[in-house]
Amino acid sequence: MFKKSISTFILFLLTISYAYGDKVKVGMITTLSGGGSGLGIDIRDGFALAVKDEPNIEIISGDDQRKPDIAVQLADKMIQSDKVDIITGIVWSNLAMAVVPAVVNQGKFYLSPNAGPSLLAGKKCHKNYFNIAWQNDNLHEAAGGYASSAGFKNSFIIAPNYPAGKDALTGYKRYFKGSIENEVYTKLGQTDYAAEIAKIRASNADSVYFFLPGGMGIAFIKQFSQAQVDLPLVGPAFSFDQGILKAVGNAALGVKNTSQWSKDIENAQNKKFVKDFQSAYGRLPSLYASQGYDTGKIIVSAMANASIKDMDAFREALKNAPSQGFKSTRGKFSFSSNHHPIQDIYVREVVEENGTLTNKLISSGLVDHSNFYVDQCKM
Amino acid sequence: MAEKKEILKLSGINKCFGNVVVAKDISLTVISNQLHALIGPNGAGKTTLIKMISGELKPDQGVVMLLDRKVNHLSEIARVHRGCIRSFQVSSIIGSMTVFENILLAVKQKRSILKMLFRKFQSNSSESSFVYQTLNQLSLETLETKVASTLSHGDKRKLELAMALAMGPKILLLDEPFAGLDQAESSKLIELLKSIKKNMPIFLIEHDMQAVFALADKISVLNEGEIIESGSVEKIRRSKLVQNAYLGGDL
Amino acid sequence: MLTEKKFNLIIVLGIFAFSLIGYVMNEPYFITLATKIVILGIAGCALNLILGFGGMVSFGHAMFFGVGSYVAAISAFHSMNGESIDLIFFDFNGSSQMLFNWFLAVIFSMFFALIVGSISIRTSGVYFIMITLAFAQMTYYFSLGWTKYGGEDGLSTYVRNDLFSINTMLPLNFFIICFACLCVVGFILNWVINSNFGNFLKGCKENEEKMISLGLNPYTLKLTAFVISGAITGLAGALYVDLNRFVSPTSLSWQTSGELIVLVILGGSARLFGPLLGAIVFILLEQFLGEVTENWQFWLGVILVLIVLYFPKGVSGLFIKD
Amino acid sequence: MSLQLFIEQLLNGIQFGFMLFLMSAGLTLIFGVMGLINLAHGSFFMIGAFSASFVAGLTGNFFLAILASLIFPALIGITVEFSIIRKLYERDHLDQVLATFALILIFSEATRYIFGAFPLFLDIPNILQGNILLPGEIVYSKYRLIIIIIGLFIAIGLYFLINRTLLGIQIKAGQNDRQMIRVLGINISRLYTIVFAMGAALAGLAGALIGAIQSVEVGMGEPVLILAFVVIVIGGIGSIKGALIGALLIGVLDTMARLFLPIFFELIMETSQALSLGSSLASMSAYLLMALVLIFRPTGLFGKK
Repeated sequence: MFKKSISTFILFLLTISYAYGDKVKVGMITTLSGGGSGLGIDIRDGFALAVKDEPNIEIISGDDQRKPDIAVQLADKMIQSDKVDIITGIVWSNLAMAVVPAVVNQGKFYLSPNAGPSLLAGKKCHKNYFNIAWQNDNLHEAAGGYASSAGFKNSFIIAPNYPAGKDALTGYKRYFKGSIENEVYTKLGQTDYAAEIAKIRASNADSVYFFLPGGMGIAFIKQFSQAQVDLPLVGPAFSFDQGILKAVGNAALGVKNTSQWSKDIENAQNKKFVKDFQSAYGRLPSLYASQGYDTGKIIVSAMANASIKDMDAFREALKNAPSQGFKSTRGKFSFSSNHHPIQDIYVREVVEENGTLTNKLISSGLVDHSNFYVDQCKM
Repeated sequence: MAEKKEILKLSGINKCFGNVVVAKDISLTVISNQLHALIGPNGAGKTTLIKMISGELKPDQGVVMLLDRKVNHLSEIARVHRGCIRSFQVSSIIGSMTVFENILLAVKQKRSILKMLFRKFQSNSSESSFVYQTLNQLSLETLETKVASTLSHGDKRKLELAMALAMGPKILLLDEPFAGLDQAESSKLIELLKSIKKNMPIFLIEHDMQAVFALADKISVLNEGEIIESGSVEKIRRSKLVQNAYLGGDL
Repeated sequence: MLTEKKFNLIIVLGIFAFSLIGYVMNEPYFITLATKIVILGIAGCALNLILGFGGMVSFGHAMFFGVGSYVAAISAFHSMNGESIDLIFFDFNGSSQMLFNWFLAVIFSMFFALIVGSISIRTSGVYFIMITLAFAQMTYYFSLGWTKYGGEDGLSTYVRNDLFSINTMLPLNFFIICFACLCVVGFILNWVINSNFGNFLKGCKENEEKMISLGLNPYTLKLTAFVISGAITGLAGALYVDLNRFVSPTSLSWQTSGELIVLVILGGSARLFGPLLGAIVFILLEQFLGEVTENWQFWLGVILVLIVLYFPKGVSGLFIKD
Repeated sequence: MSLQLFIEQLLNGIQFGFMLFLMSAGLTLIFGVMGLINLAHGSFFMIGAFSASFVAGLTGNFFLAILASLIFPALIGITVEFSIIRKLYERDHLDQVLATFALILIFSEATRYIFGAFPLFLDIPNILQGNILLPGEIVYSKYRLIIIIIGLFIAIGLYFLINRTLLGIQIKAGQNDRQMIRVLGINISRLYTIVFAMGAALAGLAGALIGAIQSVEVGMGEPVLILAFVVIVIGGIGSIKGALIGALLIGVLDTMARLFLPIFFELIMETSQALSLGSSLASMSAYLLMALVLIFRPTGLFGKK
């Protein structure tokens, strides 16, 4: 009798938990202090906004200080002590390269809200690793495509001397049909580009493509504009994001950049996101915030369709989220076989709207774009 | 008594710093069991000379002979290994260590790096009896466990001398050991050096005339880089040249 | 107040107890923290050999830490992907054996220390600080551009190396391995500073001229100490790779060198194991403050300033009597 | 490559050099006079840029902003000198390193707390936008030319200050012999405060001038700080002349290495490797120069033995 009542009770508990969904613990490892913390804060805030009506999600957040070793230790802590089910939040490729293997090898999910290094899309892909933002090459590929369609024949391309920089220029070249006047790699963290700009001015290029994340990009755009070099500038969205445009100022006006998201993409989900974000935090959302938001919404969607207790089911639910209720702020969104987005990548232009600089969509660069590494991934 | 042997011999030493001549054709010898004192006014080039003997500086010209061998090419350290041991104008001891440890350092100095790494800094019985012997000789035995930086000025000078002695020198180069000592300490040190010089050649640079006259077997007078007079205590006392240049006729 | 011996014993046992508590309470992260403390403590104590006892402030110790890390990681990386390195005489296939990779890390960092030391020790004071920094920065920029091993992305080794048949992925097992290393390193360093060599090194710090007049070559003394310190720091680097299963140029950056110095000063440079206490204080502060406030670095700064101003002998000065 | 381009790059190197000089002059004075290793010097660079950006945003006037970049860092410098730094002069270098490292943390986090995590805006005024045609068909940025001129004026000003004024004599006395200034009856603590504030103001000015063409963000000071240390070590610590020459050397070397090394390596190897190796080596060039200088002159070019 006693035994029976206990098992009924357990059964009862199980039904409840199924009915309401299991609690999911999410570890948010992101950069919250020092340089680049603006990006991490936006991802965290976007994510928090997405899950704020979901009582069964608990967020545990940690500051990785933009150091890979700290990020790995945080991941270990969250998995071992906090017993999280999913980890997300990392901004930088090099940190992702450190953390993702550690997380998936310990049997947890990792959802990337920003970084998408090629290795993790190709040879080192993993069934528990999902990328919600883009594969690192994507925006650069779109830029190359845009440059071709805009009729540029000869580009001067520039990036920092580190793997993501090399991937970026490779991505650009993959879709650019013209010739490359010069390919320049600068010191990571360099903020004075006088020498490079002089080279650009002296060259025969008809367009300039640059990938210089963070402060490097701000410095480059300002100096490029101050030097009054009369060449069209193209870049990825990172250097023209809402948080950064303020610091760049009018120097960015008219520059074309490529992005998978923009605050004026026409869909209900995006409108709601932009409105909610502004009312919750009092600032315009950024690209990073949108990616954090989408990451949160994908988890919410998967939870409605599967229990986190069943890894395989939950993985399927994540993978099928785009067809099972998840609506991305970017509009069309699905996963490729290596768990990276298939999405449209747009071309935007920096414009002034009521005294604030912001981006306006001008065309869709690449439609239903997947990534180059799908075939290298054997899951 | 052993035969008179030339322990240190300088011949024709010349040295310039830019245009300033600090040593001009200096020749002198220190023979066994002799205390040879070098006096001269400030800036005469005394410390430069001692540095050239110890090897810290190289002469522009001239020969430095130690125990009948030319040592010009040898480094300071190599000359120490040949037994040419020097004390400094300012007491040079290891302040954070005890008196015993300071002397032990001097005793242990000959080991190679590898040997030094694999041996504990402890004295074996023969070493400690040697250390105690040195302590007794300089009447430092009561201060054995004191930390060197807490010693009085006079005791620091004695400790430095003890370290030099503990290294088993063939010749001692003393750079103003009496500087800053009071009357009582001075006379104690005079007695001490008197006993040491019985079987140890010493080359002494000193300002304290009283000490020099009490101790020296031979005196050389240096003025503007040149030895203007050399000889016994009596000869120097009487030398007009010396009085004019240095002693101002007071003696 | 404690004697230095008791202090060392309490610190070491304290770290061990901390990880055991983590084990008993099923909080594996405590064990990970303790492991990190042990590893950085090893590096800090090694730095302290030359900094506290030799008077050489190396602002480039991240180089040895990083070289040890990279050597161990590269060996593990090659053993994992089966690619061999052509070394002219033979092909090196990498290794997943901890002992072997430690050995490699120690040899390589010794070699680096020998070269860097033989050049740097000619200078002293601030110039020494800066020339060691210069060499570390060169290796840092080199590693950033070395795309074969990941460049700025770093290099993942995915799993820990093997040691006998121990399951090194279990936090407690790996902690015990590191703890054993700490004990061995502690014994070695303690032996070194109490040897004749160590005492001459102390003499060198106070009075180099006197060491010359004692017939010793301060250059050789200091270089030997520098190489020993570099080798042990390299070992710590190799352990750190196993802790994180990852290495990146960050471990070669000047910030890492700076943090090692901070551990030493925080703990107190006058005591051999001061840096171990420094590591405990620093890592726990980082952890604790980070959980309390987002602006934890501000408060960390305030606490560090207060410690410098009011505990000039470092935290260990509070516990040890002279 | 044309001669014009070469000269333009040379000017760029010189401009970078003068910017480094503004940073290093204060650093070398503070070290020379007080014997203080000030890691927090980079924070004044950042504070200068932030205060300029703040004032420019408030008033829209670039010149007021530059003024602010001198005043605010100096005021903060005085406060810090009074409350913390003063207690460190008698301590050994290690304590100074730890304390000023802690100050970096405090300044950076406080700035982030006040101004937020995103970079701030600071632009050069319209009249300084664009280029100017120098003799010989050389097109050069007006603003960068202004930086060179300001750098020159400050170098000359410092020369007169050190050699022709009472304060300068006191500073020199302090560098040679700290006992001596006591004997001369100089108010040491006031002298120290003045020197510290001066160093902070120069760093702040550099921060604002550079912030206008780069990005005003937390942590912008540290990379410059490390280079400034390289500069003063090459020049010889305590020597303003050394700082100037060291800064110009590093500025020109860094720029030229970035320009020529990739071209050079392309001659002997495949392009992509050459670009990567060339730029890696260019990043190391400043440190390589420092190591070489120290190997041959262990106390820098103009340092005292």
